[in-house]
Amino acid sequence: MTLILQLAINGLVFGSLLGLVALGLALVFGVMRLVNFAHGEFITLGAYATYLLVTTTGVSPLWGIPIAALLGATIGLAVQMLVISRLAGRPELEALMATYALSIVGLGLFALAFGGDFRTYSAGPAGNVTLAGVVVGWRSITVLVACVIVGAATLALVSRARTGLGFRAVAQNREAAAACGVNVVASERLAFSVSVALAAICGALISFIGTTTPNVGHEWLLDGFVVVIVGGLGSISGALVAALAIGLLHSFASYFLDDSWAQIMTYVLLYVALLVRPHGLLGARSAT
Amino acid sequence: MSCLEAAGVRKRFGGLHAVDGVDFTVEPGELVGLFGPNGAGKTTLFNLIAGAYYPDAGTIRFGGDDVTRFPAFRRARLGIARTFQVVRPFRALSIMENLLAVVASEGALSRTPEQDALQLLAGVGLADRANDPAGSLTLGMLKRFEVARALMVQPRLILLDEPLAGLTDGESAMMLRLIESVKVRAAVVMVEHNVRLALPLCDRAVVMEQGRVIAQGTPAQIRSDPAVIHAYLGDTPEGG
Amino acid sequence: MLDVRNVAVRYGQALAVRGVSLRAETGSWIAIVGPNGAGKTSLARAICGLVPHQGTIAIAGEDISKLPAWERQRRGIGYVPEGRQLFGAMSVEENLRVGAFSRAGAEVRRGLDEAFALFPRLAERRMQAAATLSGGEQQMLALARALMDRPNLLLVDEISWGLMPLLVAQVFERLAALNADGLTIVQIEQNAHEVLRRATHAYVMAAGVCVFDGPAKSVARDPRVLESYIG
Amino acid sequence: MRFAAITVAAAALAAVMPFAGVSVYAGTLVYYAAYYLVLGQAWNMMSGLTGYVSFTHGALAGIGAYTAVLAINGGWPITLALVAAVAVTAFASLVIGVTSLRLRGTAFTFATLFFQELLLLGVRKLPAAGGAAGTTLQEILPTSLPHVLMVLTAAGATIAFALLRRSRTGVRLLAIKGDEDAAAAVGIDATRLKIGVFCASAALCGLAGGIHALFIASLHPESVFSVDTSIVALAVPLIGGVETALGPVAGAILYVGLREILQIVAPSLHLVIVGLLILLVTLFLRDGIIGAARRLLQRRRTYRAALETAR
Amino acid sequence: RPVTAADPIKIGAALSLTGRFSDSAKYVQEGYQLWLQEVNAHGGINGRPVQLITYDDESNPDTAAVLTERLISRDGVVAILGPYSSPITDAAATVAERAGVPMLGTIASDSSIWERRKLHWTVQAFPSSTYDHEGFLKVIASKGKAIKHLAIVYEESPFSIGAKNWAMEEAKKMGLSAEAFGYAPGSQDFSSIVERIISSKADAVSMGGYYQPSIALTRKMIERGYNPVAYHFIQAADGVTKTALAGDASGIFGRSAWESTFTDSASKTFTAAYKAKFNRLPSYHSAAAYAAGQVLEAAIKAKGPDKNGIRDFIATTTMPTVLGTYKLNSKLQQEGYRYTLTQWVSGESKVIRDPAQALWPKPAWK
Ligand SMILES: Nc1ncnc2c1ncn2[C@@H]1O[C@H](COP(=O)(O)OP(=O)(O)OP(=O)(O)O)[C@@H](O)[C@H]1O
Ligand SMILES: Nc1ncnc2c1ncn2[C@@H]1O[C@H](COP(=O)(O)OP(=O)(O)OP(=O)(O)O)[C@@H](O)[C@H]1O
Ligand SMILES: [Mg+2]
Ligand SMILES: [Mg+2]
Repeated sequence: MTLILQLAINGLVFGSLLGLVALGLALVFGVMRLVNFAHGEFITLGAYATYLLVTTTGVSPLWGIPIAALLGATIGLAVQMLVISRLAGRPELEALMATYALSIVGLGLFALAFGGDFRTYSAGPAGNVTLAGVVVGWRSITVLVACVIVGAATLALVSRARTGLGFRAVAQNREAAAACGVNVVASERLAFSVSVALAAICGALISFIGTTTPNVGHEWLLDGFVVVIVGGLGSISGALVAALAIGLLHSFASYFLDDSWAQIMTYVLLYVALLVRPHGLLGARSAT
Repeated sequence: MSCLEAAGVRKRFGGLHAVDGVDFTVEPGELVGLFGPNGAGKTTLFNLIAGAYYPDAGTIRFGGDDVTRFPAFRRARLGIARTFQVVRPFRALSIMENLLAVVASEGALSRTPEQDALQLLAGVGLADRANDPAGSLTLGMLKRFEVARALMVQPRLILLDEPLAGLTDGESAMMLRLIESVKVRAAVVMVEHNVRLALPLCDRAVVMEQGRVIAQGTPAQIRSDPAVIHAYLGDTPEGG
Repeated sequence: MLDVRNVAVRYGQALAVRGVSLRAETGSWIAIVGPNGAGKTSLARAICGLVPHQGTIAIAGEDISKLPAWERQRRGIGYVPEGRQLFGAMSVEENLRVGAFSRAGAEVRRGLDEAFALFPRLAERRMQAAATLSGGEQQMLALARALMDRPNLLLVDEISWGLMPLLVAQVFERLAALNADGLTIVQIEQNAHEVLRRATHAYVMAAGVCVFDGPAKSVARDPRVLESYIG
Repeated sequence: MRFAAITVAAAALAAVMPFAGVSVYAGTLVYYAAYYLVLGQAWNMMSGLTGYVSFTHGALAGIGAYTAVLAINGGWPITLALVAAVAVTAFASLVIGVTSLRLRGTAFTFATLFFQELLLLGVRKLPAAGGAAGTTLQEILPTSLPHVLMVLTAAGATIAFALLRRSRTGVRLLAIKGDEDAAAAVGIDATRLKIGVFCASAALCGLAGGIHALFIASLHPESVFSVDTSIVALAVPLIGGVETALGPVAGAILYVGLREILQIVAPSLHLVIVGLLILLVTLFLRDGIIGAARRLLQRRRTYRAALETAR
Repeated sequence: RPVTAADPIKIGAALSLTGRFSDSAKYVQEGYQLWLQEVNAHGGINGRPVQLITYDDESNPDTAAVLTERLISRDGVVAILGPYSSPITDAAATVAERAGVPMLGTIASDSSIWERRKLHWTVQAFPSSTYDHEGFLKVIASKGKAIKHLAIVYEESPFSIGAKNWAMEEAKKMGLSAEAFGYAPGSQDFSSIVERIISSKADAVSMGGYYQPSIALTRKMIERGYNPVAYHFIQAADGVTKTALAGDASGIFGRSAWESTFTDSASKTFTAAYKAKFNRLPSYHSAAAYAAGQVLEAAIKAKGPDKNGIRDFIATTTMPTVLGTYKLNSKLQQEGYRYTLTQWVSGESKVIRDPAQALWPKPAWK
């Protein structure tokens, strides 16, 4: 029983981080029908920002969360205005390619600025607590709490009737939305920069529990996509539920099988799920 | 043998019976008008005949063959062509390529598809736009284009969903002449809300309401049918 | 109310509208008629700011030609676009709510009630995705959505398209009632007879220019115009 | 016709390079351009025409490569091994095609991306294919064989694409890209066409992969099934111009050439520059380099014509 | 034009200066630079200066193949100093074998490359990763009965699998019950592996994967409050360990090809020279690069810039280098160089020559 609980908690921690990655992806897809391949690089951005903050000023890595969010929002806004805004109404492939190119540029810039070195620090909450035989580290708790707060804040933003409604209208038909008085440009800017801020927050948390390299974000991206697909493209609540489900699945499967079989299983399940329910496990409901 | 025989077809969407047990036959060379209020199930019936949906019940026979479970493209190849109420051109292709993409119905293969296409385009007054991308045409033009594309199939049955929508009276007259000329080769079913212009042309009119056929007969019978006047026409000059 | 001066629209090389001027006094009902490809829709889109254009457009004396589409909408323009342009995956009700995007809660509710009163059919289909509505139902929704924001100026592009005769009559009645309440209407319509009977003033467009304008009654009676542009 | 003649001539020229005393290095560059051209052309055939964006063309080439190496190590003659590579890859594409081509848009793209990942994970667990360690051709063959084969395949693929694009089948594929339901309504069997063209495209990838295995000789799952190759397959036509036969040619030459030049001129910045370039092309040259060149030519022609009439 | 004494002898290297392996590649490059500077300062080899041409292979095997071809056929190098990682070494080896150019696998620890096919021109010039766990097993042996269950964590990559196989075999000989736990490359979450290790009742853990997962695994163990009696991860000697784990690094074993704290005279000279040039302590990558240079230098000195001669020399010679004794077996795998055991003690990574002196057991996590 303790083991089950322990695995469940572990799964939740991993799943919550995954959920945050997916949340940003789903947000941008939901508003702009844009698959953002550069999302991983924005994660990396947050990780390096936090690393630099902690190692140069010596403050707690928790400060990295708001700082990374701010930096992400700003850079996200700039990227939206310079690049993403030009992709509106373009075929999916072109948008895909443009964000992929952005990702290559980002990868190159990080490599140039930091080399391939691992960057890491040891500051931050340490130790653990034991509850009913289940051991949870303070770092994990921090990640979990941060994810829940940030996730809830984002959900509150998009489920606020007007913002969310405007987002969805823009996603469906930009022109008609504009003709209905929705400020299309502002909606898209808001969505993109919030999404990048989310990615940067993820990065801050990842730097805190792992190490930072130029492609740390890249490695989370594919898992993020898995979650977004299972949750139903663009469905935010779907992504969150899927993230937790996959986190738990992964935790249990890699305990009872092994790590790589757990991964194979996740992908096979995903492939089958995609074929059976192309709109995602929960997405079908939101489509009608 | 009838050209088309739909017997007892039904289609539900959730709790809604969009088509609720319709019997519908079309004889070769006949022009049938299909009328009815908005949401009566006319387009849905077209979708069932053309194969975009499969019916929940009932059978559809075309030229004597049971095509109820045939996918849309096979029905097209057998000779059922259609236009869409909301136009659906291949926007990136030129008008000519749009027509060349068509797979003509079996046994109607032409050796000179380009010439056939040009002829059809001339028929709907679009010959001069043959090389423009479909996306640059106005909605009205696209309505006409869709008729040409459907004819390119060399159909034996053609389903026209609101062919006159968006046309001026002059343009409508031209379109109706074209439809009359098609009758020689294929049976025509036409959904139209412009009763004033469309009804006089029909050999027979069928009126649907809430998924059912409520009246059918000659144009004159329909025009004076009280149920039709009540449900559909009203006493407007438009209807009269 | 609306003052359009010398508006031109081009798509790539092609000029779709070549300098059209048009005036609509408050409370008037303007008809724009003309054959396919005349540039009517392009003109309407230019007025709404949905397509880049030259020339000036003023609403209630204010020049709005540099404003983006949503700002123009907030100056009181309601638009029923050609081809409906609904939010396909959203429900009927959500479509209406977007129509009242800049309105507060109570007003939205009142708007919904009015929309459903005008088109009871939509009330029955309240939760259905707009893309799956029948053609006529979509047209109703497009009109209802444009009215949600209580515009001062209503631009309608081919409203009778797809509506059954009974409803066309109803819609014209409704427009007439709104017009009587002071709503300015600019209506593009191929189906010229009804609109020319109702409108105060008519413009006839062909090949991107305005070839004729005058009181609607006189257009309706001018055999030359009818013959060459309307048929 | 003229197009085919020029292609054949260019290919012949490129094919004799190893025997004409041209430096091996230059030959290698031509070889890689040809390899990327085949992949790009295969992608163009499938995704360029139907609009179903595939992220798995690199993995398809990987399947071909693995098949060829395992067959040759198993004592098969090279020709048979290449035939096997084509057959196995085509079969794999049938599996992907039949299962995932009913998905539309982004869902299909992701299905291919995940398929690629699944393949990587699977091959790592497959002892017969060498598992995580990969597999190696026991004998190192001279480069002339893969060089000639690859150049010929590239020329064949280009001509095949040009023919396909001009045929009514090509127009029908483009119609599927435009509107699949409307395509069905005019008698186009979308499912069969899609699977057919995907299969043909995969067969090309399989052949290219098989030939490339002769060239590189050693296969490691991480690199063979890395998404990078799939990206090259898609970037090449995208840079040059999708939907055209010449686009991938321009794209492949530019891609390989630019990479080499940047390696020398800006070794640490070249990744950034390649990324920026792709970005600029997608943002500002929507129909790729060939499209832009055509427009330029067109404009000059109209200008000239205007001058003529003015006179 | 006949070759003159002023013409440099050209040597090539394709390194992963960008991409996944760029961190190590930078140190390798510095090792080469130091060696090159010293050689040329002494008047080159046999009176001719040496020129080193370096390209960036982006950590991509296809790029590495093209670049190796460029080095050989355009730049005309007589020998190649090898790239990083097995896939890339393999790809470059194919080109070198075809052209008949000798290549030293400077930093190629994965000996399976020489297992899979017969290579003639490429040799392994780095300790084989097969022996990654050797030092740790020796400590366990010397500490007697303290350890009963050993957990070996490995990445499903060839080098790590090879090392695991060797260690499992060895542990069996020692009478230990050992269990292996694999993870897929790129794995992000190690909590389940830690749970499995705990359930297996292991008292010693040896992690044979790359650096980043090692830190992730260690952090999970700390969080979970799981304290094995002894803990080893192969890259622990690296200074980053201290930044990442701070006080928790105490007692963690590592294994190293070379350390700047080595006190033999060759190492001392090298360390001093490196410090003078780059103003910081060298890593094992730099030492390995320098050692490869030493071997190549000896080969050219003995045989001149002749490819066949160089290849025969490097394949058969036994010679001292900064890494230790260079010696190959008949498959051209490295047999001479061996890893040294290290351990973090009071904030420093110490070389443990005598297992009896190791800090034992590992202090509990703080
Ligand atoms: N996919 C669907 N899901 C749910 N309801 C649908 C779907 N398609 C059609 N309907 C409903 O079925 C009814 C019949 O629709 P249909 O399109 O056949 O009407 P119609 O007779 O063509 O009307 P119109 O003249 O307005 O075009 C409508 O009320 C419509 O809302
Ligand atoms: N997106 C576009 N790209 C290129 N040309 C276009 C585009 N939209 C419209 N046009 C062209 O502009 C001209 C005017 O089009 P517009 O839609 O304004 O006409 P309209 O009067 O509304 O016609 P209809 O009565 O058919 O709706 C037409 O010749 C059309 O082909
Ligand atoms: Mg209909
Ligand atoms: Mg129009």
